[in-house]
Amino acid sequence: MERRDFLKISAMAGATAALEGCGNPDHQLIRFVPEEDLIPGIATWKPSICTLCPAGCGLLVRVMAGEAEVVRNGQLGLLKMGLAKKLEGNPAHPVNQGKLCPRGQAGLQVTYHPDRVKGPLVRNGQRGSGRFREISWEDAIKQLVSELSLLQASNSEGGLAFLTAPMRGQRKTIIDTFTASFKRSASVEFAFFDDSVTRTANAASFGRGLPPTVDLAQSNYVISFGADFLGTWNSPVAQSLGFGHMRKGRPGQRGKFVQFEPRLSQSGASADEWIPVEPGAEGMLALSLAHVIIAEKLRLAAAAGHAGSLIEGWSLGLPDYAPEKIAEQVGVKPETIARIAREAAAHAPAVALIGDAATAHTNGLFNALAVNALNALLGSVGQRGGIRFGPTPSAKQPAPSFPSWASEVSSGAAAVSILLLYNANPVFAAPAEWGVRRALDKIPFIASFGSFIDETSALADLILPDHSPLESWLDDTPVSGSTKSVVSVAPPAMNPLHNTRATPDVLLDVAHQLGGDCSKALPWKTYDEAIRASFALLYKEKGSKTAKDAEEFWNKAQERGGWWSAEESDVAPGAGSSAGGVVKSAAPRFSGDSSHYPYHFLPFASQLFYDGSLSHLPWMQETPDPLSTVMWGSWVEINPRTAEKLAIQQGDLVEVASPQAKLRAPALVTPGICPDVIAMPVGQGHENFTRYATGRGSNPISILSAANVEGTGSFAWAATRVKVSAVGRGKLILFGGSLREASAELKHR
Amino acid sequence: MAAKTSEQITDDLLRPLSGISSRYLLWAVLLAVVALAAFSAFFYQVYAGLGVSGLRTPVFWGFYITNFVFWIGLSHAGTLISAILRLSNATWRRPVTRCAEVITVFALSIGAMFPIIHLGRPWLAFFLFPYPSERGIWPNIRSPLLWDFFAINTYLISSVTFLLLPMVPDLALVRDRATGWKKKIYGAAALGWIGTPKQWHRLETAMHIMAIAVIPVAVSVHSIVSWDFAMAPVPMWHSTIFAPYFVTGAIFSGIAALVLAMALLRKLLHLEEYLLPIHFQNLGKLLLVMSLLWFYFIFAERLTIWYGNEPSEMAVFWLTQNGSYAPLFWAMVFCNFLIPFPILAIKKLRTITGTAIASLTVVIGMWLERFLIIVPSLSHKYLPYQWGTYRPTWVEITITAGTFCGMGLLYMIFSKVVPIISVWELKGGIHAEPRRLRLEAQPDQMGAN
Amino acid sequence: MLGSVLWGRAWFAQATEGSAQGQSSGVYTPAHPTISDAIREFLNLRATPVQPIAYTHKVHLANGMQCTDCHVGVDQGPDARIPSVNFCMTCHQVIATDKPEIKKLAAYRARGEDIPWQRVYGFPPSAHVRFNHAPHIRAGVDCSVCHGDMKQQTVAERKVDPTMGFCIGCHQQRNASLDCVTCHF
Amino acid sequence: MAHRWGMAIDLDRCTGCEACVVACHAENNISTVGEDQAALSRAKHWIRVERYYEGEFPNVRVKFMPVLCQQCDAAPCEAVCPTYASYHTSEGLNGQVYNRCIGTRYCANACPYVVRYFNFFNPVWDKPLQLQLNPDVSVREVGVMEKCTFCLQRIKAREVQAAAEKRELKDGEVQPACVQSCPTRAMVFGDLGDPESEVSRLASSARSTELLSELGTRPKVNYLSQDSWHGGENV
Repeated sequence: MERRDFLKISAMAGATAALEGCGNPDHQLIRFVPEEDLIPGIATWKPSICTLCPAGCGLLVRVMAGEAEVVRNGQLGLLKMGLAKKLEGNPAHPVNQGKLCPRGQAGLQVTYHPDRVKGPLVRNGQRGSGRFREISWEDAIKQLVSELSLLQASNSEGGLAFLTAPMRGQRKTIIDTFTASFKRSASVEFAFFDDSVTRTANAASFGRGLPPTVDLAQSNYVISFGADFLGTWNSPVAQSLGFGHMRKGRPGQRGKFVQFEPRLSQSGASADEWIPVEPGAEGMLALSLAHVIIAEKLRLAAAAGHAGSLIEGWSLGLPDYAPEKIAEQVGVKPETIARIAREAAAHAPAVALIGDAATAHTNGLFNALAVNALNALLGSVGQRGGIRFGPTPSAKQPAPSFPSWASEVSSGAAAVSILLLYNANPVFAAPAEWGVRRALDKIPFIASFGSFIDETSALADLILPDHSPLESWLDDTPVSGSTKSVVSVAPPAMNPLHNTRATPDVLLDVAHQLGGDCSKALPWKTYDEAIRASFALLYKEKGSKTAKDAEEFWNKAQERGGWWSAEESDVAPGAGSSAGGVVKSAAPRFSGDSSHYPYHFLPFASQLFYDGSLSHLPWMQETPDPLSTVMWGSWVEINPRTAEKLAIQQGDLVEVASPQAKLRAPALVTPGICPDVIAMPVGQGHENFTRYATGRGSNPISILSAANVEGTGSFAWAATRVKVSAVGRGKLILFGGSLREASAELKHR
Repeated sequence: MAAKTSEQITDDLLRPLSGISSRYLLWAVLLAVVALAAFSAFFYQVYAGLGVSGLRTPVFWGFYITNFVFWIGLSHAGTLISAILRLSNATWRRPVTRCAEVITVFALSIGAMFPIIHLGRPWLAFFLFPYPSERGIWPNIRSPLLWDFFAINTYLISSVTFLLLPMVPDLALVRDRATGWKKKIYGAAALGWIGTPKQWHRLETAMHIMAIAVIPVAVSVHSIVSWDFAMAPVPMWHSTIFAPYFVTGAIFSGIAALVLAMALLRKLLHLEEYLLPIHFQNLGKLLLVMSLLWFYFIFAERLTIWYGNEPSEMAVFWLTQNGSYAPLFWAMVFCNFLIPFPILAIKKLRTITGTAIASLTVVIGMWLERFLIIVPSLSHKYLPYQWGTYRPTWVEITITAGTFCGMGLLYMIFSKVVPIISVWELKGGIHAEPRRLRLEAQPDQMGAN
Repeated sequence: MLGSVLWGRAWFAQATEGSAQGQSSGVYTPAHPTISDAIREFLNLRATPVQPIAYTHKVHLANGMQCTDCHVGVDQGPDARIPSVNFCMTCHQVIATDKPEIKKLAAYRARGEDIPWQRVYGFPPSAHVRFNHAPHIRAGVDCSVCHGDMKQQTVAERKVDPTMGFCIGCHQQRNASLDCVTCHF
Repeated sequence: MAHRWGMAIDLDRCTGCEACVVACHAENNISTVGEDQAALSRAKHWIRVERYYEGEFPNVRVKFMPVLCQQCDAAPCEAVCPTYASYHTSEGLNGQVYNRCIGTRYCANACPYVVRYFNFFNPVWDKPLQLQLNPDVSVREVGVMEKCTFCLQRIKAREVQAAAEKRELKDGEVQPACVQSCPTRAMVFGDLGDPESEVSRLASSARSTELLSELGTRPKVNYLSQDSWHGGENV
């Protein structure tokens, strides 16, 4: 629909409205009595928490009085209420210290999104037909309760499954306890970009099953293996803060940043040296660096301790990883490897990071362990300027892992009678081979708590929409990004716009209606009561210094947006388990043989859409991607040489075919990618995700073949090979006019 | 033609005023329809927003400003030329002057519309008028657009006067022959002209003063138009050569338009005996000179840019030389030089048809020139990240077409109400330039004339 | 193109909250809903607002109430608060409950509705004026300068027309800033 | 005391994350134009992060450069505006008075930085997205030019507040949305008139450059050039 069409419509539609409502009160929307007498034009700042990615940044919400069209008991009217106008980082919060990333900034549009589910819905027609009918909360909850009590009563095979995005804090506690109170139940977490490989590796190497908190600010030399730590990986805002400080925060001292990766990521773009490396060879490269350091006696092999001992041949100085031996496989010049190794050793504190694609190959765990060992060798583990671990206790792996759960259900090995769905969208973000769709079809009853109808929740029989984060109580315990112990909490920043309810409250309500163990296990009446209880405990443990009693402690926490320790309280890493035994060098395996499928296919996290859960926000759609400057669409990145070979021009529509499936997207010819690699951002290609994302671009996940990272349950999403061919002219909307400062036109003259 | 008596001349030249042929009507309607479409397109643009045009970041000026410069350029046909010819007493000018002056008035009015058409909020155009208001805000005199505002208005007023003054005796002539309501109207328009020596004398002096006064005005107008561009720090705009370059281009296109108009009138109004090959010959020579002058200017401009090799300017330079705008650029060079030059230079080819063809290409070429001055520079400013392009939409194209048809229509109508060739001047020409002598000698005769 | 009927409509397409309020369509746009709205705003013609209740400033002020008792925040920020029905009822629970206008008031409250007061002052959005009460009050500008003597008014009337000339005049007298962006941004 | 507001942007810190861009949209009521208009390059980003590749594979380096209105002291946009819609404010900013703007777009042509954006259509928000609109900032209508204002509404608010409290503004008290959000602290905003302010300090540093300084527009945004690693010990 074009702008001017919009215009006409609004002009016409508005005409009637205005003709009625001219200066005469009788013909206007009624106004409801406001809950509070707000003073217009004066802003108040309320703390909140960003829930859009696992980083868990603290927010300050600018709230001002405004008039909203709302429906109250069936009638449309105007209500004067506090409205969130702007999100800022919470300056007091240890993770993001008052700063915020673009995704966080756009959080506002989640609350005001025109396509939010505005009240409870029940399926009305075929499952997946997308036809729903509005019902009252009472009926909705009654239906859910009856389904659940039936399940409790019956002795059938079927159980309860609660499928969520990764959760933390009391939200998780409530969900897990709720689920656990049913026999044959499982609470499953799903996220396309999960950190379980990192967790597993860190558990093995350092006995800390957590993503690391990287102390970039203090570091003098940063080597990143594929981790887009300034964009989306781990805790990007905290890491960006550290990065800025490393670069220019210390007068007279500027750290160096080297990025090894096959495709120039947004972080790689900020590197002092971007060094392309063969996909999956990151581990070997890390060990090669270690080899040089040990061989040249810059560090003792023993210094790596347990982390080193996990690597085969470590004590012998990794003879197989001499630069000249592996240079071919890795695709990096031996002298470069040696130079980087020497520089890193010479400029302590030096730190190595690994993440994203590097841990998403079949040998991802090996890569991670190798980099851990390198870190240990550089003596940066648990040290200033190195990788450190927050005080949060290592979370036990959520069992079962999603892929295995999905395959069990689809194969019928495990029967599920009721699925509760919360903010997870595996139908979009899981490879076809997992048969998620089949699994869901097998499940007789699905209830979703999501705020939006997406590919997965479209399959639900019942939708009980949650408040938006700004409308509800929030609590969170960030696992990385700060070496302090942090417990965030925030009361609602504004009243709900629509007829929604906070999911934890709904669960508690349901639990109490069900009675029995379920009710006993969940003593609290409301979610905030649960949070408050957790803070009472926290006060006993840690808070007694900062507040005179639990009450004050709780109130203070609400005002500040949480409680955090004054001093650093990171936990020194210990020796991890040797359960995995010594790991041998593992080469990555790829689906599709290189003769038919000559190119590696590398999906990557979009700076704006993350894993696709944010592609429904107009701000994210219209903000140009940092590197490609693409707006409102997806693209395929191709090296100029490759493009020339395949006769592909910038903007051509190309077909990318994997052994599993094929997709089409416009080509973007860019120098920042290996000639044998084809890269594509995750996030677009939604079949059903609000007016802004539906049918826009294409979804790289749809052509990935299912492979697991060996030794873990998580998905090796970088292990697919593809072939590429031009099929016509594509629609590539670029904000940037020219890629080059000195234009090509001027160059060759 | 010397054979013709003053009566015959009058008959011939007033013939077009009587009776309207069906062919005439057909054409009039045709042109009117297109002009109307253009008006609709403009109202639609006002309704929906300027976005219905093809303008975009960073090309904020396109067809509209091109047309503006083009039409203002054409307007230099008349007043300037006829003024110069009057002052230089070129006798062959006599049948030409009025056609020329009419072009000026109409082209100028059309051109002056475009700055308003291209506004984002045309209904606020009155902000440009220096009127006292409680706000105590006046227009910004530093802005070349304001200079335009004053220059164009001055030029319009003076060229209208310049057109009307010498029309008076002819209107009187028509009045004397007309009857009924026509007589009344022409009577009013004739301002009670009865041709007394005093009146003749007044007319002559007035024309002399106007002729002298109008030349600097005309020159200033197109210099100022050029400064709309030259004053902005845009690659290949910010140039000292622009003012004379634009004035030259203006006269160039002006003469071309004049030749075209004359050729058409000659055919359509059967003025073969009055618009003679000699006139086309002479205008052709003038056109040839301007063509050479134009080529000299563009060569000088391009050479200095290329030699200076300033990166941001070179980006635009190459864009037009062999980039995406090259086809247009070379088309322009053909139209403005390579085609007209031989036609006009070789005497055998400098026929009526020849000059007409040459003029047509020049008019097209000069439109392209305006476009190529404006768009490529804007699309490739200093920061490559913001480089862009431009495609006109049907709205701009319709409005552009509309103005051309509007011009034609106005001209047709004019030629039906006023003798397109100045009768009394032509008569003055029958006896080789005796009038002024006789004015002093026997004024009464002249009056009787 | 929608045809000649529609061209006129957005002839002066300028911003107006009016189009936002009560606009049944799914979009918010500053475009004028009707041509007449556009022209009226262009010519600065305003319909005199019809107030739902004949509230009398005269009486309240006579009873010794201050402006800021109801219009809280006028000395703190840009806008003055127009109190909600609840606020009025704090007194009129008991005072003058028998009066017809007060009955209306009570009725609103009973229906759970707020009083749909109509705007009297304020600038059209297309004027892009960001007026801020607080600094004016701090500068000791009396309310009556712009609002007339409320002691004499029942429902508020547009006693003075706050045109730009009116503002400028005062700013010049008190040599306050004459910079455009003091008010327009 | 009139302030001389200015900005310093450290290109060695900037990672091109686009946080400033979205923050600006949220703060300044900048409408999204949608796919079709974006394709016609009519998207409005008061601040944009320009990205330039240097070198060919495998020796690629990328330069990020946030570009916003440079608030020039000798601004080409101001002279050419026939109605004073674009003019120099008492605090040296390039003011844009929407109600004076008749849409000649001359200012946008004259601006060498192409940081002025035009409302080709009336902006449109799908309800209830408009509830987010910032009441402190005008909603610009069709035919009006708009651009970065250094978050004038924030400056005004602070100045009014300071005046009320009868005190001077502190350095760093005023922060435009982009500066406030910048995760690497690459942007610093302050009073160039005050030699003590951090922005003045940075502006006078050896790395400080002006964008297109050869044009003599005297911008008030200073870019601290991208640095490179000289073995760790460098200033």
